Amino acid sequence: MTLAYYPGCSLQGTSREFGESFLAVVEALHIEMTEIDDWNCCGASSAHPVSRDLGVALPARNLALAAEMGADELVAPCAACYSRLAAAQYHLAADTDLAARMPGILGRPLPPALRIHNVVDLLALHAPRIEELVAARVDPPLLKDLRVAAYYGCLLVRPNEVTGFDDAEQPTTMEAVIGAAGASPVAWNMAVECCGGAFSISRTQSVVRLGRRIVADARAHGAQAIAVACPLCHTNLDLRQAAMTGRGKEPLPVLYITELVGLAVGLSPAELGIKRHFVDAAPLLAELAGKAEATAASAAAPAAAKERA
Amino acid sequence: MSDGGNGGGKGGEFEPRITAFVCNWCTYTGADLAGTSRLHMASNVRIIRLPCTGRIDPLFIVKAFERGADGVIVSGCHPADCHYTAGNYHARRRFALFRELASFIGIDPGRMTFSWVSASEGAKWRDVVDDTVARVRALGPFEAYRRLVDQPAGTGESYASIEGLFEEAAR
Amino acid sequence: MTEPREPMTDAKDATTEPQDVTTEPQDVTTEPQDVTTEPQDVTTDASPARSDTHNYPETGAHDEPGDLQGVARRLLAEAKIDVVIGWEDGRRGARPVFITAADDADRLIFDARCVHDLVSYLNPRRTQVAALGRVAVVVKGCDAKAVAGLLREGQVKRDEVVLIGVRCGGVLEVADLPEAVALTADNVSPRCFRCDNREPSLVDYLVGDPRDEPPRPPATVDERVAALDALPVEERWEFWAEQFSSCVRCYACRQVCPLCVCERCVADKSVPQWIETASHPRGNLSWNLTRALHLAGRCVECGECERVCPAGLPLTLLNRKLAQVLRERFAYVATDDPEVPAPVGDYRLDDAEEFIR
Amino acid sequence: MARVGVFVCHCGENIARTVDCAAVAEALADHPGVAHAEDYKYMCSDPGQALIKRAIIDKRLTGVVVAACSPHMHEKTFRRAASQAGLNPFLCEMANIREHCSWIHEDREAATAKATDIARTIAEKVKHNVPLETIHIPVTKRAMVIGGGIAGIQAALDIADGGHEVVLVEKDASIGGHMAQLSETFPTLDCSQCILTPRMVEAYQHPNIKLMTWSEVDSVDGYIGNFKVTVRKKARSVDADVCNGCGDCMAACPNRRTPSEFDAGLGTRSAIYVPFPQAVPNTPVIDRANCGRFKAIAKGIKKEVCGKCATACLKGAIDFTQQDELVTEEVGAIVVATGYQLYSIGREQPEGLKGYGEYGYGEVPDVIDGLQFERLASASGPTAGEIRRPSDGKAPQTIVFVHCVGSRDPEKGMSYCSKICCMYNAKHAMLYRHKVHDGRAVLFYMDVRAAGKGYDEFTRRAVEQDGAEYLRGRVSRIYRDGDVVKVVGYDTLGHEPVEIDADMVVLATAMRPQPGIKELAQTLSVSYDEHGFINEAHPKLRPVETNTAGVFVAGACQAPRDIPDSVAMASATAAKVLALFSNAELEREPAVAAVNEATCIGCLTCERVCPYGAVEAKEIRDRAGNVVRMVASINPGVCQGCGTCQAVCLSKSIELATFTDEQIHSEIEALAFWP
Repeated sequence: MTLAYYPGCSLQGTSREFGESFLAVVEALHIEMTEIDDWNCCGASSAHPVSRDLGVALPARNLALAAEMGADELVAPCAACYSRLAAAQYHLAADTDLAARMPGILGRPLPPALRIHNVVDLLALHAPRIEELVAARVDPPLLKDLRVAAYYGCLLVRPNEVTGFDDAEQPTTMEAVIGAAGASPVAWNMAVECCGGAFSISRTQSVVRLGRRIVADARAHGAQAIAVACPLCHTNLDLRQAAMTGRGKEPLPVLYITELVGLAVGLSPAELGIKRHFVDAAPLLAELAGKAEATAASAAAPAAAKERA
Repeated sequence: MSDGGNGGGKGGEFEPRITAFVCNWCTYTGADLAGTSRLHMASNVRIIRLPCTGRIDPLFIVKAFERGADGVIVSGCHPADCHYTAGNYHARRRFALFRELASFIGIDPGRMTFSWVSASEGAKWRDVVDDTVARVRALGPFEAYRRLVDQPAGTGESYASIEGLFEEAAR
Repeated sequence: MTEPREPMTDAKDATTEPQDVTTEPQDVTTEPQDVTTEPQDVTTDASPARSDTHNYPETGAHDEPGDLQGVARRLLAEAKIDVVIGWEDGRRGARPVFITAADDADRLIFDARCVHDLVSYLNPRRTQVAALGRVAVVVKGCDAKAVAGLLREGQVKRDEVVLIGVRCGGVLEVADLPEAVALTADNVSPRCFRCDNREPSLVDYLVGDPRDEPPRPPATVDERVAALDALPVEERWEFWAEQFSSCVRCYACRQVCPLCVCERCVADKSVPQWIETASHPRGNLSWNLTRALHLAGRCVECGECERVCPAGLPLTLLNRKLAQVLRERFAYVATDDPEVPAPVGDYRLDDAEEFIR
Repeated sequence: MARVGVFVCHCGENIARTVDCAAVAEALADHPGVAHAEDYKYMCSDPGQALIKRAIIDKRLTGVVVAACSPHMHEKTFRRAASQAGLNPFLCEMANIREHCSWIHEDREAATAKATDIARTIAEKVKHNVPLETIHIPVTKRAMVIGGGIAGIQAALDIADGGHEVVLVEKDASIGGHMAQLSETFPTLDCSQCILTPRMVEAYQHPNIKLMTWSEVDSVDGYIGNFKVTVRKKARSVDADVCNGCGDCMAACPNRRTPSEFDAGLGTRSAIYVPFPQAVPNTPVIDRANCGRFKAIAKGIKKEVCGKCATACLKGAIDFTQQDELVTEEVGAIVVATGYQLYSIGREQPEGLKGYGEYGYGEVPDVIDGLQFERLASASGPTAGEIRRPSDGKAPQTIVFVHCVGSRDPEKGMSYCSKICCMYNAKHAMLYRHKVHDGRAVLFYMDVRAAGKGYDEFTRRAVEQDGAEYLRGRVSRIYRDGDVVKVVGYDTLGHEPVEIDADMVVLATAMRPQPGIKELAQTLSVSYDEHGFINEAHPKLRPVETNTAGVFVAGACQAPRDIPDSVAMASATAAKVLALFSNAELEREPAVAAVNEATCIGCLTCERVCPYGAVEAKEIRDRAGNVVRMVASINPGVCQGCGTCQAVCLSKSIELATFTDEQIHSEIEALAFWP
């Protein structure tokens, strides 16, 4: 099993912290992977509405490159990249004409089917390792009692026949990862509702309206943070949250799932790029750290007393 | 017995001889329908009626080849249509095994047609017959089997050296 | 993957060794004949703590100290069984032996020369074996699969036979060697490559030390099958026609096969005669094809048919071909778990049928 | 030596046009074992048949081949003729030279050669035919109906009225089934219990009906006309012969909080209970899982706990020591009418189903299913017929009804249409609007399927008179938002997403067969589809028969059915049963398999492949009575003659009469092209 890594553009641009935290977590979990050499744009959002062939060819080239370097699995942390790569593979399998055209377009043979992972299912596969690392920590468990709303958005689970990931209406994988990280996922209603996606700039008001419902529902169900696995979801919920939240209400930090896992296994907020968020997560982290220390102290006190006696 | 076969056709063209093992409820009735509908087809096929494909023993097929058939058709009810509920499911497994083993020992799978033809598929039966006849015609008479059958007993003197073949494969 | 087995069993054996005789269920019920001749035995033996339902230890492997002879000796001495069928050192190499006295248990051996599948002695048609009384048989992993096959088909009852399993590291191609030699790529039986049952689980006792995996033969059985598959169909025919033409219809393959248990073989049925009995290529082809088909889903690939064939026919290739089809199409692999249903006589609604139009 | 007669039919010009019939007869005359061969214009005509009869007698024929049309056309005709001439009918076979030859070929030479081959093949087969006797099976003129819902009651009443005894087996404590739970029925809005309970009482009092409630079928042996059904009478803990149904025990029971199955969990009942006031029989049962006495026993407490019901019962009918009892009933026919259950769509699902967690069913109390709404609307229900929502008892001002929840959804639910939901949703909307006049009833639908007498008018009435708001589209999410239940969906006619703040949501969940249906089907050897519905023998022409002779099917265990359908099917099964019982004995073709016990080794592969359970193990004993070996044994009454057992028998120890190995072998040999 060889795992290829497709970073995509967002992880090096607007969502640097997603890329940083992903790489940090991958290293902490000892996941072996190799970045695809000479990878290109996945075509997300722009290519496939323009030309079907282009929309498939762009991701297909990346798949072919991955296969050529001997990979049989691939991870694309960005949800849009993941969606495009999975869609290309799906269309190539379903449409023989397209599959016949593609080698000519790519100038290379069609790649064999790869197992394509998104970041959530990759982490879920390594959940036992996450649990191990959390359990092995000597310092107090930071995320204990942290209530997190797992927000999937649309691209990870839809269309389900393309991604084949979890259930389109009631997914549970991210909850499992949050659980492995020692935090508590909350039961809420908006896990797969639309965040407004790429309308962030062209129809900001729509995005604010949609996001407001998501944030409000998370808050109503007791969440202290929202976990995401998509750069666009993050941008919408993080960058626009000030407009979504009424006065006097504390904003809800929006954290990448990789950041949560990173915190859980003992990486520092700096290593995970958490400072880059618009909604400052520092107060929440400070609160958690305080609680954890208090718990540790109260647990240690009787033990120490016993020792003295 | 019949002169309708092997090389005996008009103009000396090879006429394949094909034995068909069909179930009573679907394919036999489908072939009846082909007749009622006057669907013309090649005359090379002789049908042996059985209650169900589940009744078909691979030995029937081997025997048919051994006795000079150039091709064999095996046909019954579609899955879930079996008059006896499940005979065709059992037959399907048996046929899969037989077909692959027969091919492994050198019986061209092109000489064997397996099909599901329902009582309403007269036209499909016609196609199965015509396609099989055309395919077997292209493969030619099953001379290899004939040579084997005609070979005098006890001539197998060479304990064939197969190691060469395998050593090649191992490399 | 070659993962060395943990030597944990040894350590455990060392501690349990002194008491294991007492920890074994002590069902020393006497044979039925004894009951009639010596009625007092019954009363002395019938202690209430004892299970009277069957005479043998519970199934499931009790890990025994690596001592085949010791287990056999004890079973015989305690009259739990009447005969142990195993292997011994014969004049010309390893050979099957029937041990009926505890003192003779020392004759038992197990090494790479012990190729014979002794399960064929459990064939209920072998009445002379049954006449010896209660039987224990020494089984390798492949042999244990044969027992599972007989259990599935109701030919053997599990509580009527004791199985002594041996940890196996592969066997030689031949038994006729004065002493065991180390397995090498050139002398190992190719069928042992990637064996999935080197420590049988369907046994009452598991003896012997863990063994290394057998070496890879120069051409594995799968590679041999693939080599034939790669030939054009006409050449496959020529190959097999030539092979079958040398078959003398001695039926040694049938005699030695642990699963060939029919009262009357189809090849011996004369009305109608599906398979010609003369050793003519015509009947030879039907016979060899039918033999393989009748073993589909039953064959355990013990390789005995090919070993005993005086004409040297590569019979295991036919069996392996079918084993491949069974695995690929029906996800069936021969096993020593008798609860796994036989693939022939079974079906799934979604069995592949790409070859059917 | 065989003396076969071959009779070649011209079928007017139908055969003779392309086949030289005289040449065929001539060729066959020279065939070994053929004593007579002739051709004639119409063999099936009276003179033609006379020809055959005369030849049978004059030439002392041992077998007859009629080369003519398909055996499916005239086999019976010619076998009857042979029989009239004193020849065993099973020594007569047909060679199909019309459908399989003359009608499909044009070349006269080739067609004649082929017809000759066909006739020869059958002649060779006939040489190996043996005289067979038609199998006669006695008929036990007594029926069993499994399931005491409306279908089962109707079937039982119709058979009983026909003069035959019926055993009616019901797993619950009372007959009545789901129909007893319904408030009013579409399309007439008549009260369900008012029309059902008289039928229940009639069944109870019918002299020909033996009612076995609180009972389940345990095992079935035998075959058409001769079934032996073992029924498990579950321990009722109440002596039904002594109990007078006064109900004092229920009043005395301290446990009042057990959810009532009859009220679909919306009401409660005591641990000793009758499911509903009009139960038939009106004899309570003790629900041992919820009874303090039995819970204590299960915990191993020796002391006799509670027992208040026993104290209250002046008749002394309570019997805590009752055990399950197995009763064997001999019947000649079985009607399966086990009905349906509603798909419980909550998050937790067995059997690999996905469920619809996003609809909040089971989590949001005011999201209920159709049967629960029936109970809310029913005068005998927990709210006495007032529509009040479960969470707080408030009268809902807006109810959203969702069609097709789990139906017509191959992705997540069932692929089929549950058939009744369009109608009952319309009915629910009406009932609600009749009771809450200013209430809003919104129905999310895919399309309205109202095919049936008065059905479309009924749904129109819901819209036009009762103001039901039909909204075409699907619902994506239902969740609790404070005091309201949010319903998020899409209006596919208005092309916009919609959100409705409802007070209550009613889900029309899919109809599924009862749990345990597959096990019952296997017990009865009848087939079922991927959803577990019992398969009918033919979807059009044999809709109430199953593939096992003597077992019939009625109602919603075959497919989603409404009440009129179920009742019609039930009466149809009764007609089938009564037709069966009108025979003194049954006749069967002797195409059955038999085992050669001398060569059988008892591997019982045949048993595993037999679709009818006709094969069983048989012990062979020596003179001292010891079992020496096992062999397979085939029950000729059950065997249907598929021959699958014969093909899997490695030692060829099974022969199927009419298609023996020898017959097939001789047919293949007859086609031998090589000497």
